[in-house]
Amino acid sequence: MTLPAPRFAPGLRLVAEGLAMRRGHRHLFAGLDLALASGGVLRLAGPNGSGKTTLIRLLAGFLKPEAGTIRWEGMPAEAEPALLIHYHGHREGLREALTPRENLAFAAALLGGEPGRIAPALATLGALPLADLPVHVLSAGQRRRVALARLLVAPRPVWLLDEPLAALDQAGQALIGALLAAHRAAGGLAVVATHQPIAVEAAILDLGARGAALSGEREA
Amino acid sequence: MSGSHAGFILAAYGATALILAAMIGASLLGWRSARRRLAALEAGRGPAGPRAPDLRAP
Amino acid sequence: MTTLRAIMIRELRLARRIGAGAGLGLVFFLILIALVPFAVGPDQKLIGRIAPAILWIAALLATLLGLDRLLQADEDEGVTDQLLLAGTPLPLILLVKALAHWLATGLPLAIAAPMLGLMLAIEPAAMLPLTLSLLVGTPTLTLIGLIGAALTVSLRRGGLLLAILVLPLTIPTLIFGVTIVREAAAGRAVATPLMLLGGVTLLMVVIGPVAAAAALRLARN
Amino acid sequence: MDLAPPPAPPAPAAWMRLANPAVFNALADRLLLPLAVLTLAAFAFGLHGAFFASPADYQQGETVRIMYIHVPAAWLAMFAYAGMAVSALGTLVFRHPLADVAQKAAAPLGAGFTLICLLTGAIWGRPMWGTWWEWDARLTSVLILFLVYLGIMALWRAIDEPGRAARAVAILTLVGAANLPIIKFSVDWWYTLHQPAAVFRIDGPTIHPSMLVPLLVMGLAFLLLHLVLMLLRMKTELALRRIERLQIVAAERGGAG
Repeated sequence: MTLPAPRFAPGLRLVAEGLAMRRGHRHLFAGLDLALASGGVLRLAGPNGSGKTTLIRLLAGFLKPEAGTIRWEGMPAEAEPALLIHYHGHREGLREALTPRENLAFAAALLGGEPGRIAPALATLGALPLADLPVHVLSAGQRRRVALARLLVAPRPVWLLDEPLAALDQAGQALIGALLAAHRAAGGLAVVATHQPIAVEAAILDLGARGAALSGEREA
Repeated sequence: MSGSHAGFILAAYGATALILAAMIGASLLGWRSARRRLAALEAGRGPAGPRAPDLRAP
Repeated sequence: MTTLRAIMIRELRLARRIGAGAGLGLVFFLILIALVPFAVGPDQKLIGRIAPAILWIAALLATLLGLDRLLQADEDEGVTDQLLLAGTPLPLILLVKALAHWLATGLPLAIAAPMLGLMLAIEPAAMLPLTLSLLVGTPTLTLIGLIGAALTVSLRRGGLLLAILVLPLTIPTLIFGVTIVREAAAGRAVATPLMLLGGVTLLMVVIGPVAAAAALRLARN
Repeated sequence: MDLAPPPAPPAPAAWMRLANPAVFNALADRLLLPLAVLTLAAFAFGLHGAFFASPADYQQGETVRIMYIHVPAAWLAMFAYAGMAVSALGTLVFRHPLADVAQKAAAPLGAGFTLICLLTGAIWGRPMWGTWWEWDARLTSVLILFLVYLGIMALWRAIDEPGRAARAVAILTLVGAANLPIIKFSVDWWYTLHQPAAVFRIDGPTIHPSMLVPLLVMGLAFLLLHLVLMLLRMKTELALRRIERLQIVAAERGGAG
């Protein structure tokens, strides 16, 4: 049961310029630029509430920025950004009444994966024994692994991961590093929001520091 | 038995037989499926399927 | 196409697993109908006259009942985000979800209506038109409800608000639906109201999912 | 300080020993077959009596034979509910796990018997009333009992955690039990209010002795069938709970913490 590694088009680039976003009356960030090309991994650092989740959801296209633009360069012809993106958030996107196998079969149909990749993906995440148990009996860590298996079931070049290490033990966290390394090697790119270090070499964008500097400027 | 009366009796006993059959059938099916799932889980094979080697993506 | 089929399979599987949803609409329909004679009295003639209205209002409220479950569970467990990343346009996905919901609520109501019509002393001539009107009309209730559910998905206790948003929009369907049954009971032709009812439904097949998709995208932040 | 060993705990009352599923399953397995045979015998004897060994009614003619299933179904509808109410007490007061299981097993059966009572009542009344449904006081009360059963079954399916579901349903069942007499009275009062003229009542003249024996035997047959299905459904319910526990164990054993 091997998992054939995906190959992604190398020319893909994410370019964001002058992004600004507010939550209520508080400025989360403004004038934020970032660029990430195939093979790149960017870690968003910063305390809770510094806008990591909001930025990830902006890049995923779920939210519209108040100012600034998000561009995807080098995209295959007819594709649109949403088809390139895997989003992994706090809520795992798994229905509790279904089993991991059923949830991933649905994800495969929804996001263009192959059912054949479900078992090897679960095995890679060390969750194959859980395949046919209802998700509501699984622990938080086990659900996290099943949700992460979705990344492997439907190969997509862009991974937007929001706190993927939450609820994972040491072995799990090392596994995330390995998956990100493999993804990068296959020519994919990833933005990972986490306040713990990840076991892969990545550029760092510290929203915490930016936010302090930002509010500092306005008051000065 | 006069014609119309027989019709009503047949309808009443038919409906009763149908509902009783449904109750008995549902109970039996429920028991059979529970027994099968229980046997699978207890045999350790479990619906989780055979254990597979943990393969890292290359 | 496979995505839509996978969505339908998942919806039906979920409806079977989470038992509360499936038969609930029908039980609510039955209870509403059983209540009327206690208020009105066991007088067959009077009940027979108001039966069409009772049946349709009961169908409307029964459909409303299951609506908040339509999108809420997916939203709470983060599945909606994944739907936005799917290859298939969101309105189509929502149309399939509405169809699955209709199969669990609208269809059983239409099938059970004649038997319950017996309890309300409805004219035998109006039995078939009653079922027909419900078959054609209840999809609209679900589709309008879909919009209401999408608008209130991020609210904690959206159920009541959903009813208030949806009910006024269902008035045309109610008028045409009841007219069909009353005309049939009086032995007159039902073609015109039936056409109008079908027209409204077809209109909502387009407007419902598109508006609901927009509302769901809005509810992302 | 008295070092004498504590007195051996008194042998647990029979009821408590049944709490252990293994004990119950063993007992159920022993009882199921004989009870099933008895049920078949009772039905055979009862139906024979109902159709061949009892007279037609001078007024209704043959349709009175519907009584032999309508009345036992009404008895069982109430017997099942009474059983559920007792189990509800067992769940809330004694926290007896078997009471939870008995409650859940009985609900659909009770609903089934009530539905039989409703349909046979409507069919039986058809020749007299001229309509398939008449809001007769007795039949309407049975309808309400049916709705209460549906509510109980819906509540069972709505709460997935077995322990919590059993306690919630127990409360609903006891509230229902308290309300059913009130409902019965108010429906009778409602019916007589609108229908001063004495309409032909469904239970007809006092039951002729030769009809009584088949009726009682049919009642026994329904009761035996109820007991057989109860045992079967309780075994199923115990198995389902064990499956849930094994799934949790399998999840823990599955590692990947």
